[in-house]
Amino acid sequence: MTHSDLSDVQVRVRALESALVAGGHVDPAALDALVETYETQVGPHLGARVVARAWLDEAYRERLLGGATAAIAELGIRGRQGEHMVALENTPTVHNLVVCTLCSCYPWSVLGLPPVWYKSAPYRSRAVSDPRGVLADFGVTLGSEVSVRVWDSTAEVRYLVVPMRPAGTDGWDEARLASLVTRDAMIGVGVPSGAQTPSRPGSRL
Amino acid sequence: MTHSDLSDVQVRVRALESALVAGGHVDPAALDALVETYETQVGPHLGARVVARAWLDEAYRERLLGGATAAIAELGIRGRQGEHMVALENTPTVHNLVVCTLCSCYPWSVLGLPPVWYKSAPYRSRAVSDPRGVLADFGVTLGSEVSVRVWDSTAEVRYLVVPMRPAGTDGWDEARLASLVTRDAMIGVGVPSGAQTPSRPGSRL
Amino acid sequence: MNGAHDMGGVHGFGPVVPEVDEPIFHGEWEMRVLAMVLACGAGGRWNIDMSRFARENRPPAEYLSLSYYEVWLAGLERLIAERGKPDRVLRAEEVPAVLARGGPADREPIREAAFAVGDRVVTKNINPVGHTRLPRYARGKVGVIERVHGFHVFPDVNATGAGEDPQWLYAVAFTGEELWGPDGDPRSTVCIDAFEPYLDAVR
Amino acid sequence: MNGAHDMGGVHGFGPVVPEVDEPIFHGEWEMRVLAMVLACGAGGRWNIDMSRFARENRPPAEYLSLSYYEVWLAGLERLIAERGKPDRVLRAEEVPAVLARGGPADREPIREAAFAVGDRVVTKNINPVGHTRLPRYARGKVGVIERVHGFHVFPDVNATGAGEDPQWLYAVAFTGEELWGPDGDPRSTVCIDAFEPYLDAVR
Repeated sequence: MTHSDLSDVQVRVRALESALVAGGHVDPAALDALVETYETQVGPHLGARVVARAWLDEAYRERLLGGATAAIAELGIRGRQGEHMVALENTPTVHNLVVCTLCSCYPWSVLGLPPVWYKSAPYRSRAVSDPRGVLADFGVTLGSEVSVRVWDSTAEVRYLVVPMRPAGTDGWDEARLASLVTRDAMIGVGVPSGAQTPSRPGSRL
Repeated sequence: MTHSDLSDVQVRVRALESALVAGGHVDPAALDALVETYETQVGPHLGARVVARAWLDEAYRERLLGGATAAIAELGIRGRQGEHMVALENTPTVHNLVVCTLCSCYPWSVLGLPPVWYKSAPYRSRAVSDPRGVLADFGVTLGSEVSVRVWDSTAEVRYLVVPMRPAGTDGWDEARLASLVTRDAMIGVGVPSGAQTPSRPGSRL
Repeated sequence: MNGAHDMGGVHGFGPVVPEVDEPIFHGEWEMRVLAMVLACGAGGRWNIDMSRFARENRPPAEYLSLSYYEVWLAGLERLIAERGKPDRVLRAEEVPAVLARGGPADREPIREAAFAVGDRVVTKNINPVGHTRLPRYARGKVGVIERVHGFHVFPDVNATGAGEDPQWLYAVAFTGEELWGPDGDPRSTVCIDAFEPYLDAVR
Repeated sequence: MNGAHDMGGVHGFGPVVPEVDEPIFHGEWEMRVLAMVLACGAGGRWNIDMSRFARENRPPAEYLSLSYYEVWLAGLERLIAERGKPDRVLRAEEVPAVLARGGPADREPIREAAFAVGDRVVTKNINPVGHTRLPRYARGKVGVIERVHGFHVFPDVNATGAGEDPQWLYAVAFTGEELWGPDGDPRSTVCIDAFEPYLDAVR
């Protein structure tokens, strides 16, 4: 995008906001509050807590897999673009990957706003037709024994990937485990950041 | 397209031609001869002769419909993008329409170079899914008794539509008949220019 | 509509290029677009399906040349032009509650679901010029009901303003080979969320 | 490839707008591009299927933003960069004969055609990243053999440089409903020209 184009967009945005505020259609303080929410409050640290809890607490894990929206709400996490959550558990033989080919639906309530690549044409086009190629773009290689399950978010259901717990984390508490859970791992294009070796034999993820 | 963009293209074209000519890879006189051919020699007047002949000469019509490449060559018309011709005859109940959705294949040898609209996304996208809507864009309305046959030129076969002979042309000679046969009628998006009423009852085309 | 937004399986876009240490917004104007879309969306003049259609329903070259928030801006401008500025104003103090509530799409079922987990179904071949959430790559394809999500607002109708017309919603799994033929990954499946009107039973 | 060039059935491009009294070329540069493409095409470094792939194989936003002769120019630049400048020079005096001869694609058949007029066939669901002439809208669809055109060079292979691999070529007719479902025109049919490897018999 050229500089002059960007200026055009900025001018349009300012003109629209001015008109909406001047006409009393929008409360400027509400706009600030909305921005502040997604800049400082909502983000992948929320999903990481959910994943870490599932790793630690077998009963919670079962509730999460059986009804994610309620299980996530137990931790006080809920809201827009997370009204209908489904948790997808990775295993040594199944790897889950989430996309929205039609727009860019994303579980805001647990991951915050999506990164640009998630909204980009390369990801949206290839995640469903060449998921292993997409994973390779992220440096992730799956063994041939691992099948990939791609979830195209074509309705109002939002998906959260529960990655496998890394080996060597026995005895870690929830906060320490959560620190390993990256945003990319919860979309399915990464692995927990501390994962040197898989938690179970036979997997190369 | 902005003026500066156009200049960029012109610069690229000149640079490429200069390099090709300077290296002895292209004969500039050949370029001139190619341009001159398509500007002054090849055009829809050739296809119009074919159609007019078919209207006048039943035996020729049968040869044209049975093997168009050879029948067209009888009139001295042949060549690039016309190596494998098929003639499609419109009737009171069948209207033919030609498109190339994948690029812009077109029967150069009988119609010359294609117009911009034929190569455009609106035509290529809708001719196969909404042919009556495309015809409406050209002001052509078919009666409900007329089925549309769309021919998508996905290989090296090129199609020539033989429109219905207009009423009121009895006794006309070939040149006079040919003057009625428009390029658009031979693509299937128009009707012969002098056509006030159909040649046979029951058709509104 | 069969628009440029319906990208599944399209080639030529190149590799995915993640940005290192990506910020949440790239510029102040993106923040304001996000916030205006949310604030105006709470204004009651349109619903989320109308918003999606306002974004996607544009010439493919335009859609593909705009960034994500530029598409959002263009959609918002169109919604306001066509449906008016919001007359219900979202106040700052309402923001936490409104975001926490979100916009649930599930409704009380008024009939039984036609399909159960494990049923084989075939997606319909529909090509509406209006909004739909059945992507092109998954039309006319045989899959298996993987989950029954519930009874949800039907976007194809809700986007037109003709009401919510809720329908049963399912996750339907397709093999890579079913979707892409010999060019598919035999060790992958793709699940889409499909509304019952998109599906026929496979006997 | 499933590229932006594969436009059949895509929505959003707007109406067809014919230009009144359209000239054959819009500017001198278009003439030179046409002529260079034809002259270099006669140079033997590439074939017409390689040319088509060089034009279509680009990011969708780029393909859609370029005019027809800009796509031709970009394709020619790529062909020269990848395959070199022509070493067989087309001379002006050869032009009439070369254009008259054209480039016939039919070859002497080396086997019988698998299908005859009237046979029902189903197109394969292929999604190659390389060149193909089976459009997306006509994949996995049932049609009827309308004509047997002959035994023609197979573009999918010829575009790769692996030889002409000629195949039987057919016109295959599909109903509007088969292609587009309830959104199709029930009084229209669409014929594509399909090579035998695209087709399976319908029993």
